[in-house]
Amino acid sequence: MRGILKSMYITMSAMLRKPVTINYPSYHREVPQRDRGLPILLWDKEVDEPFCTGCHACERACPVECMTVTMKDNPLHADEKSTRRKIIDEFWIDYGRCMRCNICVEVCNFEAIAMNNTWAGHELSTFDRNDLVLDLDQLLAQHKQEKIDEWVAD
Amino acid sequence: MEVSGEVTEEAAPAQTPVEDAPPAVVPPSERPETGREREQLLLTPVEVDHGKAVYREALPGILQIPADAALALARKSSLWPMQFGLACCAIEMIATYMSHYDLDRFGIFPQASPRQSDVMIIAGTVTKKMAPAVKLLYEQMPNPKWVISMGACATNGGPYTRYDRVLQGVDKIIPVDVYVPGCPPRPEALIDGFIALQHKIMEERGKG
Amino acid sequence: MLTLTYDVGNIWLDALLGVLAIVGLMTVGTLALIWLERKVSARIQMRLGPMHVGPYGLLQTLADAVKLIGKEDIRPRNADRWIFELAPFAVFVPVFVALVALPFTRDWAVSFLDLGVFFVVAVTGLSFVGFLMAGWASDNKYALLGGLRAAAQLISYEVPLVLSLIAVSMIVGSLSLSEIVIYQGRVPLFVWQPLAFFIFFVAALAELERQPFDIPTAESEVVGGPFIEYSGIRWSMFFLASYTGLIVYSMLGALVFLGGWDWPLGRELGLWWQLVLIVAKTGFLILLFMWIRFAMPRLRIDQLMSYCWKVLIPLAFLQIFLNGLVLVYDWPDIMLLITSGAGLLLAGYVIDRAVRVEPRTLRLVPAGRRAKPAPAGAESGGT
Amino acid sequence: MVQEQQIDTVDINVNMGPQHPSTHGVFRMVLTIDGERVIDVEPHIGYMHRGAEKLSETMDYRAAIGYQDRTDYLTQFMNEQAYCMAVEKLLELEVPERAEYIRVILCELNRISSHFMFLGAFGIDLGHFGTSFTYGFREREHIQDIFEETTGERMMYGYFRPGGLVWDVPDNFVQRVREVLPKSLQGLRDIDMLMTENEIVAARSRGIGIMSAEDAINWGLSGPMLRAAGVPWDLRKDKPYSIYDRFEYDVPVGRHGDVFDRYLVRIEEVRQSIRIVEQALDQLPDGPIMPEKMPRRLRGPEGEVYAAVEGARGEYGIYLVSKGGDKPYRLKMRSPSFCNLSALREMTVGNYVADAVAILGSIDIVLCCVDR
Amino acid sequence: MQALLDNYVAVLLASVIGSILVASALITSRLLAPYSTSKQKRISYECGMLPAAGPARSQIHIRYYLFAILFLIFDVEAVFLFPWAVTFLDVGKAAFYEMVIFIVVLGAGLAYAWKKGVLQWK
Amino acid sequence: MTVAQIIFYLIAALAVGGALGVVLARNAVYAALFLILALLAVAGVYILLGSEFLALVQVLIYAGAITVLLLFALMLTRTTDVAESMTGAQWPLAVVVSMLLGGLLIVTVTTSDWPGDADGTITRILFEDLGAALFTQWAVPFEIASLVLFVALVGAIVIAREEEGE
Amino acid sequence: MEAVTQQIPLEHFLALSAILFSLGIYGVLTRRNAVLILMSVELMLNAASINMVAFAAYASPELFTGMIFAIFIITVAAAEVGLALAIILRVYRNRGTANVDEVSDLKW
Ligand code: SF4
Ligand code: SF4
Ligand code: SF4
Repeated sequence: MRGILKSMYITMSAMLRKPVTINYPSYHREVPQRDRGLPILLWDKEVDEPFCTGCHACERACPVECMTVTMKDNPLHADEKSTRRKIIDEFWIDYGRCMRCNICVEVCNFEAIAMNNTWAGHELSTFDRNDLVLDLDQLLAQHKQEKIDEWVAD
Repeated sequence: MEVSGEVTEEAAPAQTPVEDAPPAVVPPSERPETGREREQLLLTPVEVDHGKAVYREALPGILQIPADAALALARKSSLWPMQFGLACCAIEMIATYMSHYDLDRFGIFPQASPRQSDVMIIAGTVTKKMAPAVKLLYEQMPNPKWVISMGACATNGGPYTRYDRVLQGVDKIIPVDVYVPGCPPRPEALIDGFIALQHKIMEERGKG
Repeated sequence: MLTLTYDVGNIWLDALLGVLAIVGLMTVGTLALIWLERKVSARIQMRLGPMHVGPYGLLQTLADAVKLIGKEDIRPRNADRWIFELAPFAVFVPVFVALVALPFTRDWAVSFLDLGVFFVVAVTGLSFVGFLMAGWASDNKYALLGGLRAAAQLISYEVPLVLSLIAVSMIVGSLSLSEIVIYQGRVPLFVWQPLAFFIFFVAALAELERQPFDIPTAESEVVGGPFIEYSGIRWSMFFLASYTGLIVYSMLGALVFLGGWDWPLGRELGLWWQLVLIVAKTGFLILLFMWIRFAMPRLRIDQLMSYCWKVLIPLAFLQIFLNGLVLVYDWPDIMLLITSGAGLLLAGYVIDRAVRVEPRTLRLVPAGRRAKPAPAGAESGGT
Repeated sequence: MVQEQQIDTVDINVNMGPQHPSTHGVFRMVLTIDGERVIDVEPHIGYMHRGAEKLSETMDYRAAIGYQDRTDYLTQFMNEQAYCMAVEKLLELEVPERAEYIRVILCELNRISSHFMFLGAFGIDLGHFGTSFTYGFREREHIQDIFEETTGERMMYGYFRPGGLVWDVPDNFVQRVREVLPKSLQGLRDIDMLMTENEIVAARSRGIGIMSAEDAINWGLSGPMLRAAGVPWDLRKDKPYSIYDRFEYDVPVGRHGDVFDRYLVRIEEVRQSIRIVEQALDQLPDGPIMPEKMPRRLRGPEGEVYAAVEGARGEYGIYLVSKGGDKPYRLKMRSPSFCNLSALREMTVGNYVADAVAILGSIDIVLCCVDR
Repeated sequence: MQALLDNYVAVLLASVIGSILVASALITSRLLAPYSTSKQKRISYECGMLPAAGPARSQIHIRYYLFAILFLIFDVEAVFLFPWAVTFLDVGKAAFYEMVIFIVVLGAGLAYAWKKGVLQWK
Repeated sequence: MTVAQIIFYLIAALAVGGALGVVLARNAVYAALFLILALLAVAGVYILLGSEFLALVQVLIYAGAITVLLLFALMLTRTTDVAESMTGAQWPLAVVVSMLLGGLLIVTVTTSDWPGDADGTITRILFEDLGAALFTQWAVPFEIASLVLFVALVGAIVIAREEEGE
Repeated sequence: MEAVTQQIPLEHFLALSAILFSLGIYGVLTRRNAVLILMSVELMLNAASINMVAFAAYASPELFTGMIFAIFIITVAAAEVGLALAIILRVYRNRGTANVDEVSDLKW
């Protein structure tokens, strides 16, 4: 009997406490700085070009093989505006497959890729799974618009 | 009358107790021989039949619009998912039902039996052994029904995409309405998926 | 001013109006109760509950209902067509009919039956047929198991329910619900009959198949029991029946034990007060049912059965015997309270003895090894 | 036509799972029941077999961390710990003090969160309408917040690396953990009040699914299952790894070996874990989190190693065979869920259907860990 | 009598209207809900598997029957108790003891069942 | 027609329909459900005869308790699916016999002169009086009923339980 | 006690009872399954009860005999059904059938 009364008591006391629910779509709580959304590419604002040189390191290291990278000669380098000789030509990441393991960020020598730590890195539901394959422009868009709070590992 | 041994033999084919058998009641003689063909059969997509509602033919067009709208509004406000977790994503799915995220706010309330559910959340890896069950469960849901593919595994195999026994995306067997990326997606991402689904229901009202 | 009393004179019309009023009441009541239950459960679990459909989710159940109407209705291949389709009727109609006999206020009930109490238990006792039909027809082992469990549970707990009501009617000397209420003008019967009230409450809990007695529909065992194969609106009929049952039993409890529309404000008060009282008392019992639902795990079938037959039924007989003794020998009224209270205490003691569990302790083993001190540099503290 | 002669056959075969609210994932049992009694159980596994071992062999030592997280997805840190310990043994890496401490803190927090999951799910198995589950998850969520702030992920942390950690913990880590520990205690108290003394819980869970100490050892059980059976075996004490020998804590051991004892053992383990975390927080040193000289690419010598940790479900071990190169030649996981599950039939037969659910729940399996 | 009939007319009407209520809900649903003719859909649910071997409507256990018998006997007893409860004071002590004997006899039945282990749901 | 007449014909139709279902249904469970219908209709007849107590007893015992026994027994003996063995071959004979009997009864009933008013005046029997009579005049049969029930209970337990085979 | 005129002649009730009774006879004669025979017997018992109650109501309302008989009929029917079904179950368990033709000998 006592145990049953105890159960009743604790449920009643929980009822009188404040609910812990976060009212999500109306209230976005802050994501922690280290949040690992999905990977995005960073934009070198000084030179106005991506940091990425298309070195394939991330592509090779990715455990699930969800990236595709091609590189090209950097036109800005020819104009002496940039120190990068090669630059990324096309870059696809399949967000539908990425397991957000952070390996690509760790292997990149140019700090050109980072995990999105905003809500934009999470609210990505789509109706078609091909929409989850993002191309270079889409990958760069977040950082270009300065929506991203940079947190680079190490 | 004697206690006959054939009783069980006669009763058996109708029941098809073999666990790996395709859900379609295929007589044993027509079953494919080799393992590969058999697997193909298991993995054929379901025939989607969204069914027809009588009112769509009977009601005059002018009345259909409010009926559609009312139904769509009700449907989007009361999406009952099936209690069905597969792998790691299931934990995040459960977390979404729980106090901190509380899917019940949107009227999303899990149901144990597919007969009473509207949405199937594929939360996790679908292996080829599991695929027939997923298909059968999908079929057993009453129309109208939707599927949310939660996480990388359900979307296209995710981390396990290189392994042979893992299905390369659940849309190979059942139609998927919303894909939620992530491994696992945050609870908020799942809620976002539900909101997307609600939009889709409103947009697609009156079709089919 | 609301006039619930009418006198049309034509008995068909009269009855029709009454029944229609009950239909409205039941529909609104069920919708509200489902919403309430979701909210209560949410608060107990520190959630918010339905919020986004209508203000505070008030329209949630309405949306659910409309959606269920728009759902396909499936009948399993091997199911028995007629029984499968008629089972919702068999579950719903008895509970609904029971509403007819409940007096909502002094002057208004659809029908004031002389044998009201008897009528309510006799009629609600029929609903096991529906569960059995659903379970048997569905061609599903879980459903069959659930249907049988439901039938066994419903019939077993009907006995203590009936006996506890008999104990009460012994005191009042009538089976009419309004007379029972009027008898309680000063002191409600739960004061005189705590034991009977306890038995009634537990038995009602079991008849309603709510935790801790929700064995027939246990999700983690039989996945919804007899209703497992039902979909769409047909399934919602079972739901409707279950919540109507909640109203019926709570109101019965409020009328018989809590003094109905009479106590403590007296019968001179207006219609509105009577309504307020009855709603408040019914609501109190309903909230109690809900609260228990979310605080208890469920019993096992054998425990459920032995609880009924070995505890509740002997206790109910005891209560009847005690009442008889007090009344026949014309002892003062207070003896009712004393004997029944003593009975309840005895019951509490017996139950407690029976279910008392020794608090268990674990052995805490430091596993022989003492903890080594941390190396010298390690104490220097955190970041 | 079904004939009426089969007089004695009152047994029904019932499938439970793969989709069943109480099988904790895609586990399937075929129960043979007579009335309400279980007279035979046939477990079917393999619905979640997705080749984690094989896939881990195809990638280098660092990338495979992700797959360790996903095997037992409730005790990710412990899996990572076991894997990293194996690789460290193979490569003879020395883990810095600070990294060890952080690992211990995170592992113990992880044990707490995993046990909360169990405590909640156990209530569901006994028939709670979600109340215990929500209480359990409420506390899990607080711990997960810490994990998220530390690692950036809510579930698949990928935070340990052979040799140490990826990053240092954030500045306010200690303070945050100290904030959360009382909350966990409070949540534990809620669940404790809700279930431990409740007579119905006692009636439902005492005396069923009993495993004697010898049986438990013979079946190869480990973790809370074994300890509830009365065997004080805890790898942290009996084969100390990492720095567990520096902390003072007790190993709870049951006396009856039934379902209720398993529940009690887990409740007590949460308390002990909190003790460990507090001690570790006090002692947490400054310093690097990776060895000074880390090779950029990990290449292992030939050899084989086995490293095991005391996971929340029991001994979680990694057996690594290397033939040189940057990938293991063979990787085998000793998963506690699988071994514990093997005793299911032994415990279930002869009980009620409802008990079968509770017994299965008390094993606390994780299907990805069973099938890998 | 007329009052009696009045009251029970409402009961009759309530059962009819209750049935109509259910039926109309079903009909509305038939109009509004989509219908498909998939065969797979109508396989009975068994946790995602095809139903395991053996007929679903198999024999139940004798225990259910024994509980039903107990219920029947005690229900009959309740039927006698109802008029008794209302009238025993008018009839006097004799009625009380009659009922006590009645209950004791049936209580003996319950005790017998108890002793025989019928109440033990094995 | 008065209200009572309408109701009477309605209920009589239900009762006869239910009874027909009981004897004709191919499926034993259907027969049991028809039996419930017939029994409920008979309860209605009792109400028309002015005895609501009896009607409720009918509902509680017959429709509630006895049918649950029948249903359980049907499920226990698994005779539900067996259509052939339900109806024997002598049905023509049975038709003749029962028609003859029914005809005879009805003719007797309609041609005889019964007591009571022709316009159907009945007396409502008060529940309290019934109870009083039961516990005074009928006290002995009442006690015997308890013995009957006791014997039935014990007998049923002995008979049905033995083969559980402890 | 109040007397009411409801314009249903006694014959109507008796006729209803006769119909039910003969249907019961038909069922007993045609059905081979013991449980179903029992159901038909119940029909006949009910017919008898209707008769009694009707006579009581019309002819001798002051005696209650018919009513009380009906109650006892129901009581006895309950006992009878309980026992009969137990026997049927017993036979079924031993003989594997509930068909009366096959159980015509009393020897097991
Ligand atoms: S986060 Fe991991 S899985 Fe995703 S793209 Fe980078 S390396 Fe690949
Ligand atoms: S992101 Fe970094 S590693 Fe990947 S291709 Fe670009 S520069 Fe190379
Ligand atoms: S997507 Fe990731 S978290 Fe989800 S099931 Fe697959 S591996 Fe697990």
